[in-house]
Amino acid sequence: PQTVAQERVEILNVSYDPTREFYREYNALFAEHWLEEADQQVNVRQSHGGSGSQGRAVLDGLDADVVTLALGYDVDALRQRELIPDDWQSRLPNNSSPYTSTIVIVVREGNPKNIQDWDDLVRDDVEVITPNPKTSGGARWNYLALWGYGLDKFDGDEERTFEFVRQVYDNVPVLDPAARGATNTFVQRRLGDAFIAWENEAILSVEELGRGEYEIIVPSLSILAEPPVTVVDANVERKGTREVAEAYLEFLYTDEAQHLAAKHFYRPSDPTILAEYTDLFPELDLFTVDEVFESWQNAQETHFNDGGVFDRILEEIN
Amino acid sequence: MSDKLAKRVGLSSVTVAQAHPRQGPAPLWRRATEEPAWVRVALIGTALTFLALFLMLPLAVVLYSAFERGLGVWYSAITEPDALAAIRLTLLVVAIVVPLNTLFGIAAAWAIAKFEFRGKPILISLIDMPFAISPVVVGLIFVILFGSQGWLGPWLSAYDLRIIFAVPGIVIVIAFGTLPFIARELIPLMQQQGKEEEEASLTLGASGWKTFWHVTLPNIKWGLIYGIILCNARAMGEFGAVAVVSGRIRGETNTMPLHIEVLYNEYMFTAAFAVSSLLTGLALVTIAIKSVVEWQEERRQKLAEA
Amino acid sequence: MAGVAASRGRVIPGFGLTMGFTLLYLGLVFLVPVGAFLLYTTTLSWETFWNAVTHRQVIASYKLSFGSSLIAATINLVFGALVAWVLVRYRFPGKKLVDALVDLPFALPTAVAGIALVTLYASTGWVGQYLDVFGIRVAYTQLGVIVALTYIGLPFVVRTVQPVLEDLDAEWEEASASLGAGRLTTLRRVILPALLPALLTGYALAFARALGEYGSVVFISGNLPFRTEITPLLIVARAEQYDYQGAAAIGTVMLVAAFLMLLVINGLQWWTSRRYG
Amino acid sequence: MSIEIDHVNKHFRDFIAVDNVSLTFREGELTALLGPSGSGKTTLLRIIAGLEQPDTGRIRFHGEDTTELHVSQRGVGFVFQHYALFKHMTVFQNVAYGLTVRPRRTRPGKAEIRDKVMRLLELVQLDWTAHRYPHQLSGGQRQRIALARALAVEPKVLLLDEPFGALDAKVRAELRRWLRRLHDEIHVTSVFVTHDQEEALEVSDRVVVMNKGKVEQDGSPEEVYDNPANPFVYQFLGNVNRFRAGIHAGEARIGDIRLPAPEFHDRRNESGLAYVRPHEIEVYAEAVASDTLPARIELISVVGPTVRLELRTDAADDLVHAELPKHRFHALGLTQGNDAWIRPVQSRVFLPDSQVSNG
Amino acid sequence: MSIEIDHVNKHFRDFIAVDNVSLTFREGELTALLGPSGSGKTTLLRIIAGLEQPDTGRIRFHGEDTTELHVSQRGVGFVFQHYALFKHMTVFQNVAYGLTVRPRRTRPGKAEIRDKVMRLLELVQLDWTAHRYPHQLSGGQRQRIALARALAVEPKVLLLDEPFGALDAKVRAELRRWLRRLHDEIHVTSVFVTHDQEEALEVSDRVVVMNKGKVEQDGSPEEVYDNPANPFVYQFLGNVNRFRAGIHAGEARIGDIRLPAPEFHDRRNESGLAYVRPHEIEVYAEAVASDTLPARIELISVVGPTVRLELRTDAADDLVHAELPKHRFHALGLTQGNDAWIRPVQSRVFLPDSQVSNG
Ligand SMILES: Nc1ncnc2c1ncn2[C@@H]1O[C@H](COP(=O)(O)OP(=O)(O)OP(=O)(O)O)[C@@H](O)[C@H]1O
Ligand SMILES: Nc1ncnc2c1ncn2[C@@H]1O[C@H](COP(=O)(O)OP(=O)(O)OP(=O)(O)O)[C@@H](O)[C@H]1O
Ligand SMILES: [Mg+2]
Ligand SMILES: [Mg+2]
Repeated sequence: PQTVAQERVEILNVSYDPTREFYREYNALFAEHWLEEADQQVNVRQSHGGSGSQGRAVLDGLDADVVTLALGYDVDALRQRELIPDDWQSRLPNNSSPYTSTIVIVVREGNPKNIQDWDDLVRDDVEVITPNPKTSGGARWNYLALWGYGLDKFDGDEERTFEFVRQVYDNVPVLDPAARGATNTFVQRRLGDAFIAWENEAILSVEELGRGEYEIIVPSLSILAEPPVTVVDANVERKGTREVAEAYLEFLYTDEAQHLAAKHFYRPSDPTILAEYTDLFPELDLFTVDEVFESWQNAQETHFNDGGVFDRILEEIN
Repeated sequence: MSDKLAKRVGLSSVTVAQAHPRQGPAPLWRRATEEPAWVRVALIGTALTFLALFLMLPLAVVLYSAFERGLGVWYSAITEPDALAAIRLTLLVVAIVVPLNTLFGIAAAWAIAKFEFRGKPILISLIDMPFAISPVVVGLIFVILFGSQGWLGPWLSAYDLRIIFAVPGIVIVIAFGTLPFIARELIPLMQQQGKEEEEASLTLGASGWKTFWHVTLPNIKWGLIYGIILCNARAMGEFGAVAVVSGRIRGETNTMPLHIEVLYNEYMFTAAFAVSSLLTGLALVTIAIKSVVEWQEERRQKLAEA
Repeated sequence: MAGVAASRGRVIPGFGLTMGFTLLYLGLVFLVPVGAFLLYTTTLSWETFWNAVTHRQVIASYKLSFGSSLIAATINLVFGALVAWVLVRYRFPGKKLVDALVDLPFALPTAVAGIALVTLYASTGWVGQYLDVFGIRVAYTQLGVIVALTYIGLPFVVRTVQPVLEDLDAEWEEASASLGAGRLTTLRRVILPALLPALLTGYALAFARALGEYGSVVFISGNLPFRTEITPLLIVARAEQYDYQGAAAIGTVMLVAAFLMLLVINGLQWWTSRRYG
Repeated sequence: MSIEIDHVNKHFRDFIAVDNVSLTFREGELTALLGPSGSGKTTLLRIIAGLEQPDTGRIRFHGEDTTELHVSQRGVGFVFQHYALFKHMTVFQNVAYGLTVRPRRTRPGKAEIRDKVMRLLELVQLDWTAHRYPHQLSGGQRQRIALARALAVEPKVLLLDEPFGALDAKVRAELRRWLRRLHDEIHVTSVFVTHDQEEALEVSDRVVVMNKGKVEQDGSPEEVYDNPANPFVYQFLGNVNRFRAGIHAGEARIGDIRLPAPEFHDRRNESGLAYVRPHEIEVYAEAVASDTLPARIELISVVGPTVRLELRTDAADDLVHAELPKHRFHALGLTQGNDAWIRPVQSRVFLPDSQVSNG
Repeated sequence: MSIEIDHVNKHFRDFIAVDNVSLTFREGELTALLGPSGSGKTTLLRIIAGLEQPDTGRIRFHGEDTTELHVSQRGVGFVFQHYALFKHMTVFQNVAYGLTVRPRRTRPGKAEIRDKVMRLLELVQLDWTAHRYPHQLSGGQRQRIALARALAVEPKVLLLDEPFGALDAKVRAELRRWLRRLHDEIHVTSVFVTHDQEEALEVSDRVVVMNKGKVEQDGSPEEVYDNPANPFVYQFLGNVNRFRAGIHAGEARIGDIRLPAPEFHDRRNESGLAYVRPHEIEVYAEAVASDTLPARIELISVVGPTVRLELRTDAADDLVHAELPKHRFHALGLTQGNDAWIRPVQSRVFLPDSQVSNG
């Protein structure tokens, strides 16, 4: 018989849409761990939504103990409001990203349009599905992957890169507000020939939604998506939950949790564990945001803010 | 018509004859308020086609998709803990909002129908307004007001009061969105009924409360029920505004429409439609009750005329 | 409302109580928040406000939103009037059921409606696949937006016209017929003018509701900026980007548009009742 | 244009509204359709207009069968009880309506319509209201506009459904005289419905009394008043007293009073009911003659120049109403509660089987 | 219980509905408030009941100031024009209502209420309708139930707003006699509003004539009819003819006709208007005397026992209406269009400055 817990503690993890399945299992795992370690029952409440709107909700007072969002920019917004310290990203290993992913292309069975790499997405006969980078965090990774590939291909020529990305977005018939909506558009509505997605989403949709109906095309070069996690200091201070919240995030880096991430198709940040899943996660050249765009702040300001590059692309298309 | 008038009115008898030309065989008699049969059939056909495309097919989609994989799947979808939590929350919100809006509707209708005061049209217009405001804007309004960066945010957090991302926020946006329903139903009804019966009750020595209970309430009963039903349905189905202020905490601040979106985004389409079918079922029950209500009313009317 | 102060000796009791509660509730739930919101907008500089609401993309979304809402409301005007007419004037099997179903868009959550509509009208959908044969694409085009807006606005016209039509005295039509008018002439010159105030109200309500609709539209519109992106979605997008000022500015435009719409209807109604008694 | 109604029947569900009615309305006459509520007057009028279809029977206008003709082709002017003026049109537009809706080739020119409408408005003495809307007019004025509108299309037949039903007593009395004069001027065949016997008697050339869907009597106002065909008509045309009477050899006997009843000259010792109008009863303060009936004054009311009495007597089951000029009554010196003697001076006798129904 | 109205004023926005009215209604009397539409009758009645608050002035019941008393405390019975019966209650429940809503300590027991209600229903002769709903009754029956309901609380004062306004002429005539008898039985101070002068004259002990918010005259029915205070009252109480008249030394002269006008005995050679009722005009087929006025018969209508004539004569601006019994008219042998001679036998003269307004 188990020891009766002395206290109960609740924490709220505000996350983004595709991590639902992963955190459901992880929360159970952590609760077990915490009971053993601290003799305390922990109840992790989950909130999922678009990464941006989740970040906004925390800013507006959703009392998250930890946030596990899709991109550093959304977390960084909390810093600007002094909910977390400036050095938040260095508090945990690997830029505070316990798991990573990358951006790949999903095509229909047999790859009828013969899409091999990003280049093929500019072809006139290809319809591309990707969500709107303005509203979807995931979509910003998609965009940055394209941009990084362009820079690489055109040797840093911004003009030609712009033209390349513009051509891709010109092939987009539907710009869903969120990543999951885009998946539904591609899968349920059978719209588009190529679907730009996170690797974990891509594998999931191939596995869950139509085994054998889709294929994943791994491009030659892509971006290393690093969804960051952090404790929301202002909230844990107020609620007195810092201890458990920090433990919650640290536990993400344990072997157990890393395996669980892989099970949900996220690339474990621990290279040795990642190596165990090579058939699931093929090797490819990856660049990070900081490498190409200096920082998320910078990428956001240049590309996604009002009047940024993406707005120019939209204006040129129309 | 006599020549005398024809002269006075100034038309020759030739035009008089032309006024009602009769050519060919006499047409079949038709009621003055009726169209020829083929027009009737065409109009009914057009209307039904339109309704089929816009009303019945969506309904069919929801029901079909909900039961596509059998009753078992449907049942487990709606008894899954998160779904149950969403249902509970929705019921809780409705249990708060509907009585409040009912009180408001009755009070507003009473004040407007039984009294004269300046600015009455303005008040009626104001009550109409929430109909026209985008749910998204409603959500935004409350975030700006109660969010921690909002005007009342610091004050609220100083007292550790949670409004948005908690049940009160959901209650308030739904109350906002469904504010006019009952009032709109009652105001014209009570205006039309006037105040004679109330005055009669007062002359007979009854107090205000007794007058309300014994005279007014029975008279507005059916309109009130219909208003409550519609308000209830709208409150349960509100999505846009709730999405902005709910915080989407699983099992806690997800109402049924939000839960449906969650399920849909988790690729659990059947489950999403199963929960939708509950709301649809509610809509259908609503409609059934409303029909009964109207039928009752009609019968009363008939009896009254008899 | 200066006249609210209770004048001496109202005979029916409860004015203070009911008016007090009405104003309190209306104030708490509606007036104060909306007032605060408008006040918030006034804290923006004129330039910020003007730039936010005249951004090219926003203008494009106005065109789509107002245009589609107008078209949808117009469709509802025509078909809603037709449905009301058929429901009031004719007898056919299933009439009660059809009548009851008209309220469905009020009751069904908008998101569910959006999903159901896209299931129907996507080019792989129940209806869409047949339309696709003729090259008509509904989902992810402006047509899709119009379909969704038509769906949600349908009850307004039907439910405002229906009671008026029911109350419309047969004597007017009979008078018209006895004066030699044909059915079409009677419709045009007697029935339509009598229905006009109700039609206008229904039209305006359907329009105002369509303008603000979000839940059902995002599923069926392609959400492409400049092309199929509605204004409420832009408001959401602005908010997601932590740009509350922009969101509030556009929101204010929508709010004012809706208010104006209601003002116009009430004005028109006041005018017609003045004129025709 | 004469109107012939030939064995017309009409029922609503299981209710017979018009029961085998045959009537002829003569050219240029003003006929009143008189009857209690629900007697089928409106239904009959609407059948003539073509607003209802008879179940069986024919309608002929000037000999020509119009039963199947649509209302818009019949050329009838119909004036509705509640006027049915078009609210959104001015008075001018209302009156002009029938002309402006004609097909182009028979439609008069603008100026012609204008002239004609203005002349009609003058006819009803309301030309100064041309630019008003109906709601700006009084009830009586609306009624006259409705009439002008009906006349604008030069109908062959004018049908009026309780034309003054919705008006005040005073306006009503004025308008009905006005209608009479108007009719004398334009002489179009007219039928009007009323349930007010005074109106029917005062205005019309001819009165048709209906009850329960049937025609009870059809004749000139005087004929109908003086020689009611049956107790129903008698009672319907005014206040009436019923005395128990013995019938014997052409005489009715109420107590010792003998009144002539020549139509019963061959009856002996039967019992019947004598119908007597209030003003046909003489009242005495003393038993001036042997053949007066003793009575007791229960109520006196002075209504302008007339005094109305209610008296109780053994010869009648109900209170007896008597009416006499005020000066005559004052000469009698009677007050409430006094004994008095009464004598019917005239009566109409019916056998009990033709009893008055509760119309 | 007497009712005293003391300098009461009431306006709605800028419209003066009741204009400085002072009146006393005496204990046990049945008073009629008579006046044209909009003259403020209903408003005055509602002020008495406490349903409206006067702007200034006091209301006293039996000397006690009740102006500030709430309607539910005044103990008045109010009968509304459209009855205002509670639709969802049976007749029994309607009548019992006033008793069942009393606070517990003064509320009679169930059985007592039952008895009382049934007695009242018997009084209005409708005990057999106890379990019906109002919509199952005819208008006249509803009216009587409304009365029973008002009486159930044993009001000190009974107020009736056009109690018969919504009824058929026939039912109306019956009910008003019934009301008179009922009042004689229960003798509660009663005020009823009407705009029908016949109703006022026939039913009431006293008539108050109102116009434009003011009391024009206040007196017994005969007083008001025989001695109208001014042209308005004269005209309002019945059809009237106006002749141009010269006034000289207590006489009015219409042509050569001299009629007494003693109230003007000190006037010389002034001109005025002589008001004459139709039945006060004698009609001759020949100029039997020198002082008859020549006229022309424009319209004859026979209404039951009476004949109404419209005549044109130089002595009056409008058509002159005359009324005479049918047998007298027939004896004259006149027909439409004939010349005739008329003579007013009685008149009331007013100076032109007290002209009849267009009431
Ligand atoms: N459309 C209808 N459907 C069913 N019953 C009807 C209809 N029209 C008339 N009736 C019935 O037919 C009977 C005669 O009606 P009608 O209107 O002709 O009477 P009326 O003599 O004009 O009475 P009133 O004086 O009340 O107008 C009434 O009992 C009425 O209820
Ligand atoms: N609540 C009110 N608001 C404004 N004006 C009113 C109100 N009640 C009555 N009036 C006005 O006061 C005047 C007198 O009205 P009142 O109802 O007393 O007349 P009335 O003599 O009863 O007339 P009727 O015979 O038409 O019932 C009318 O001109 C009416 O328009
Ligand atoms: Mg009728
Ligand atoms: Mg009144």
